[in-house]
Amino acid sequence: MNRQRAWTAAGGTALALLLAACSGGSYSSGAKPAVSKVFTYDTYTQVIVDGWDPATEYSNGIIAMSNMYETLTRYNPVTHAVDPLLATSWSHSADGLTWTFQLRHGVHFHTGRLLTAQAARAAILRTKKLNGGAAYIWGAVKSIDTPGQFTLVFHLSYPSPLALEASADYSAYIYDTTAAGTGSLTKWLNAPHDAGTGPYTLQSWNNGQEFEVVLKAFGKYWGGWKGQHYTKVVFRVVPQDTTAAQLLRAGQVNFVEQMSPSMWTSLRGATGIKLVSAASWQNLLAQLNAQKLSAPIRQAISYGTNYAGIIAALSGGAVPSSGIVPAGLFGHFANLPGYTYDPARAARLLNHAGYGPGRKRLNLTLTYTAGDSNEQVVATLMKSSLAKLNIGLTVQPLAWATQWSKGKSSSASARQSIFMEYWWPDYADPYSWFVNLLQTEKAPFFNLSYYSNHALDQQISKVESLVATNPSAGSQLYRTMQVEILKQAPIVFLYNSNYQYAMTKTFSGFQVNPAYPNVIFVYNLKP
Amino acid sequence: MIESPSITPPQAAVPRGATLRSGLQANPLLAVGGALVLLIVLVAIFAPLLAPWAGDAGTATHPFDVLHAPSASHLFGTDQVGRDILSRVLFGARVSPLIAAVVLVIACAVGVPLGVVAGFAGGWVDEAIMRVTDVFLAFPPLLLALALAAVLPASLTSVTIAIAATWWPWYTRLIRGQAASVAGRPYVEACRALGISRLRIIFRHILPNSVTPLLVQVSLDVGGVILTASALSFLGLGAQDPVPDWGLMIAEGQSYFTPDWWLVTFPGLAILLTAFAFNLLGDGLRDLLDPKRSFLR
Amino acid sequence: MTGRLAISDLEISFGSRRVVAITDLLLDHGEIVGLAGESGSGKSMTTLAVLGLAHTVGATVSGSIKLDGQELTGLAPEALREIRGRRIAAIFQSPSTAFSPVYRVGSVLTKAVRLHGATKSEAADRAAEAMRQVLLSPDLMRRYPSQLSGGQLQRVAIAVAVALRAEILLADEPTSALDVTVQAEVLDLLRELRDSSGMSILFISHDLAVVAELCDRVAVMRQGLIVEQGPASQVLSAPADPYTAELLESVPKLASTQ
Amino acid sequence: MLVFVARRIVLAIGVVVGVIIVTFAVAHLVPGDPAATWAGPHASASQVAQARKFLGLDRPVAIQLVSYLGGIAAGNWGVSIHTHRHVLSDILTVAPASLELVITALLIAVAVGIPLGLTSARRPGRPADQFIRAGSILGVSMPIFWMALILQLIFSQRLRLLPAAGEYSPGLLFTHPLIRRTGFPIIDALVAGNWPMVGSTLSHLILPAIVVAAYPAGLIARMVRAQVLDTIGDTHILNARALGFGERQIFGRFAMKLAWNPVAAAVALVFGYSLVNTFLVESIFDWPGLGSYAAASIATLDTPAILGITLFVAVAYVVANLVVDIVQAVIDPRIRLR
Repeated sequence: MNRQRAWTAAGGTALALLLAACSGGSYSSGAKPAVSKVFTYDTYTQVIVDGWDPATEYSNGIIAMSNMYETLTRYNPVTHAVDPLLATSWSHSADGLTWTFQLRHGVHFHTGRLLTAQAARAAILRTKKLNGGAAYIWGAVKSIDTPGQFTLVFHLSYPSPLALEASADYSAYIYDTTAAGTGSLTKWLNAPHDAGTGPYTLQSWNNGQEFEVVLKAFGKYWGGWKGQHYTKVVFRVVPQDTTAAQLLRAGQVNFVEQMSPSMWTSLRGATGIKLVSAASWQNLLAQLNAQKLSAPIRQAISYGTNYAGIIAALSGGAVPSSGIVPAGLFGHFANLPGYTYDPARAARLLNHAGYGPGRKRLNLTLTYTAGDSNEQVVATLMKSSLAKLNIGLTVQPLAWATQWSKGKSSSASARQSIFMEYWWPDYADPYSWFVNLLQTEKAPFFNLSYYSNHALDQQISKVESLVATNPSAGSQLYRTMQVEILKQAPIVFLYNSNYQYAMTKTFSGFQVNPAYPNVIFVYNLKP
Repeated sequence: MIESPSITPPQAAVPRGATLRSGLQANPLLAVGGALVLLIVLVAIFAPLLAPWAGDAGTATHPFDVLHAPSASHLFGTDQVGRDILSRVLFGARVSPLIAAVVLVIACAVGVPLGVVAGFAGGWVDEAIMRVTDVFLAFPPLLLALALAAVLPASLTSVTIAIAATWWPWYTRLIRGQAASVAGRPYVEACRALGISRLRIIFRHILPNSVTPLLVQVSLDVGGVILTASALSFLGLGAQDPVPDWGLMIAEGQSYFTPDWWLVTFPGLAILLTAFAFNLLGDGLRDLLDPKRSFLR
Repeated sequence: MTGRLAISDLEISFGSRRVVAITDLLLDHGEIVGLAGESGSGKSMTTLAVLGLAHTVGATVSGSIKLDGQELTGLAPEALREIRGRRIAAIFQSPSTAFSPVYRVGSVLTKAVRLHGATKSEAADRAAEAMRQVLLSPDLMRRYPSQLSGGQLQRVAIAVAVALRAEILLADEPTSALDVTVQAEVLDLLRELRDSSGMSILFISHDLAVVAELCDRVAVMRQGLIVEQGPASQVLSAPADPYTAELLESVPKLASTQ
Repeated sequence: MLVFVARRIVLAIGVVVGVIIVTFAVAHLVPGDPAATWAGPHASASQVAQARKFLGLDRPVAIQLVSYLGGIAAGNWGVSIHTHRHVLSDILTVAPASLELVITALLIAVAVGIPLGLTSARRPGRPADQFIRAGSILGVSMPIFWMALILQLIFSQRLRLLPAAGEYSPGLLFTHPLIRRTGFPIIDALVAGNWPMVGSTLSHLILPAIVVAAYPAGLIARMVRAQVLDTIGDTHILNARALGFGERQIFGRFAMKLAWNPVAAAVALVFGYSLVNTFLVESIFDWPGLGSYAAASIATLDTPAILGITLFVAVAYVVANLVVDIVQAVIDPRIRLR
């Protein structure tokens, strides 16, 4: 389970979507749409970091790729269920071990090939074999049959919510594995080319340049080009959110996806600009080094953190968390026994351990991802409130790669005491938090609390099967686990992020979908 | 009575060794620079008394008062965690000027002995030292400091080391020139012939002659070091929060500055004023003590 | 007696410090007048005052300097510029620094001629002609100052005055930086110029031997004041002022020339 | 003259070799294991060992240095950890934008600095002189990253007079696309007669160029003033005055002719400084040049890229100094004839 978190880890600054309607654009591929419209997505960092392979992409590439590739199903944030996409219907056996998907007819890959069950099977098997990105979503799949041209049958080794997993934002894309002929598909994809079924196809990629990715409409898209759609999508890299805001005001940028709360607030009332605030499935966590810090000290740190202050300082960018699972997701409970800022109680806990005011000074290090202004604010506030408890917190902003290497260091003494990072799920399910952050790891990977709890491990290993067969029991198990985790305090749940979008009023059809963070399905917008 | 005429051009109306007072009269900018430097030093010393919220220069935060615009209670406004910017700017007078002082002391401690050895020993020793110096001088100062600071862990110590490592060659070159010219003078030759020890010649003759140009150069360099250190902090390679470093304050404030301009404006003014003050002073001292010294070093 | 250049009641000061006070000094047509004195006695300041350039070194001038009866002090800068070079030329002590090191000597020469109203070809002709007059090959005009000897440079300086057809030449220690043989050649050249073109020369020198050899009349300066003036032979053989006598005593060569 | 140029070139090559050695030494100061960084966070021990071998880090330091020198000479400047492309090709892609910015800034600096320096030297000590001197010292005291932010705030955010960022308006990319020939947008647009693009690039260039010009302008004004004052008492200036030349010519021609030389040296110096200053300014103005690349490399700790840029700028600086040495020899016969 590899997860490159460079993207959202640095997600505090600007991520802007630029939408430039423009009549002079040329269009030359398949059926001609009535009007040529350009949609430009403006981001603070490079869109594609790892390459163009839809099987292994595990970074901000999905911003572009989700418009080029499609999945079998797509999560609907309104109904809290999955909708048909490439699959038009599906069903599963009573034991949850056999899943049958009917594929949409008349869908073509950008290579021209027709989407068939065989093609879909080959794509899923390749993704599973490469085992990059979030390929673990196919982890339960034992084998895939194709009894008909458009019928996919999955045989699972344990019950799993496959229709939900098939909507994942990573590693769930269906693509043409024969696109490169006899050559290496990975090489061909990274040239770059694309082999998806989505509404847009790659026009150009200028790595490291401001106008990084340009997509054009795919003429044979199964949804067709009747009605109003953008026909061109441009991904533009603008590192400064002040600049992005300026471009938005000037009407050059039509969508700023993430910026500092004060910047976002300052746009309120600006003519032609619409602000949208929506709960995300992303939360900010401080993983406490359980090998260095005993449970009472971890609890003391949890009591010594000024949650209300953090949320106030981020003025609208953050909402209080309750347990691990953000609101809107299965397994979320609003009334879990959590922590509030209580310095007196924190001091008592520390005193028992020989630290705290008037006792020995406790010196800790905290690492966060450099360049993220929200993390910077939180780190400063934590340092400030912990200082009152005679805890000396050394705050180190590090490039993500450095921060993570330090966390994974084979020498325990080289690791940080507190690791701050964002987490969000790969599909609409809370499992990701538990399995990645809290299950015992021989060598640290994402469990950067280095926390090990045998009973919890056992619960984690059975929770997804339980959810698939007995949802209410599964839900209850999620509650039980969260209560235990809050008691043991290996992680401080700082807040849940709020999306603060700003956009021009020149298009409609925009919908927040927290299952696909920062992705805009441009085809659905009406210019 | 008629005095003897002089057709010395007027720009040299303040000849070398003129009294400080007449120098100040002829060069009001020197007086302004000196006064500003004095002011900055006083602010640095008395920052705890002057700052209305002294704790804000340390770990104190006020999360419910973030990003307040300048007002009577916070003359420069508050930052992203509610700290009083005025207090932090005042305490900042203790950070970069101090870095500059340490950097210049290290640079002199390394550069001056090397320069003396090169100038006094001559021959291949001189050649070797000066070629190494040439290589270091082939980097624009900020560039090498930046490369060094980027590969070292981000801290004030790294910044100090990185800048000092790029600054010493200037002093080696300066002192070498002085030492070589003094070493060639007849009385030094005579001292050598008389068997007077080298160290004694160095301390009695070479170093005293180098004090004035060194002093002028150091005073000219303070502003440059402050700007370099601020630039490195701005790039996140230097001081870390909550150190009230002006460059860091600008870097942090950059995310907020479009609506909340005061986060960036005041720390930047402090850098400008400080660098300006030291440059005025250095420039004036150069005119006064060592008018032939070029700006190009 | 009226002269071409008449200085009277001239006072030159730096602020409140008076450095020169000359009651009267005359330079008649075709005459060579020596202005002698120790260095620092105010001779060079007098030259600058006559050129109207005393202000460039921060000095103020009062009194009267008349050229053919025209008052020069207080004249507008533009009018003065037309007189400078064109009617009153000057050569200075150190020929090696008298020319900008980054210009070819001929370029300064022709530029100066053109400045005073000559066309390009006219200027080139006059410059070459002047070079020949000072016994230099016009080819040398293509050289930079560092490629010419001190004597050659001083001749070029004189050539500038010749080419400009200056009426008055202020020669400020023109031979002091030269060695003896070259010195004699330059003095010959000056004398010849006076004889051929009637140029009046104010010859400034601390060296009474040279003054005696060249000048018709002599004025001796000391601390900004003229202590004695008169025909060269008279002043130098029977000095009235003790300072002149003192100066003469310090010149052993004079005995041999007499 | 030829001997002079040849000697300068040999000296410059020696310095460049030294610069490469210093860069190599800095590369070896990096804490942590570059092989591990290269192999990426998911790498196994054997992958790291493979990366070490691939990067040649398993060989003795002296051998590594020799192969590094050879690699630099052959154009192999290493591969960026961030972009996974050759550092030199990355640098060559972004360098034209920075050169355009720096050269424009230096032209502004010379155009502003020289007249100011001359005006200042005309009446030394007078109010105009003091004012210009204070202004030029203010220029060299400017924290330019701050100046960039403030100018952006005033001229684009508040007054909306100039574009905030970018190299040209993105909309033009579709109506008047820029055909890249030289990599310099203005030149490419001019060559193609693409006037809307020329206007757009120029208006985007103004703010960053002014910011980068602040230091050079201050320095050049001070240089010119000092040099002219140094010359103005010389006999040849007195001589020129005695020949009747006016003050304008005395300063602008005779005195300035001698000041060109140190001004040229100053331009070479500030060329190097300004290239480094783009590291502070370009990311603010979203200018897609060396500085933005450097800032991104620093943010991601992309050591090969950081060292590649360091080397590139240092070599550019050495070359600029070499060019100025030669230009000086052309301007000033004293150097040439030595």
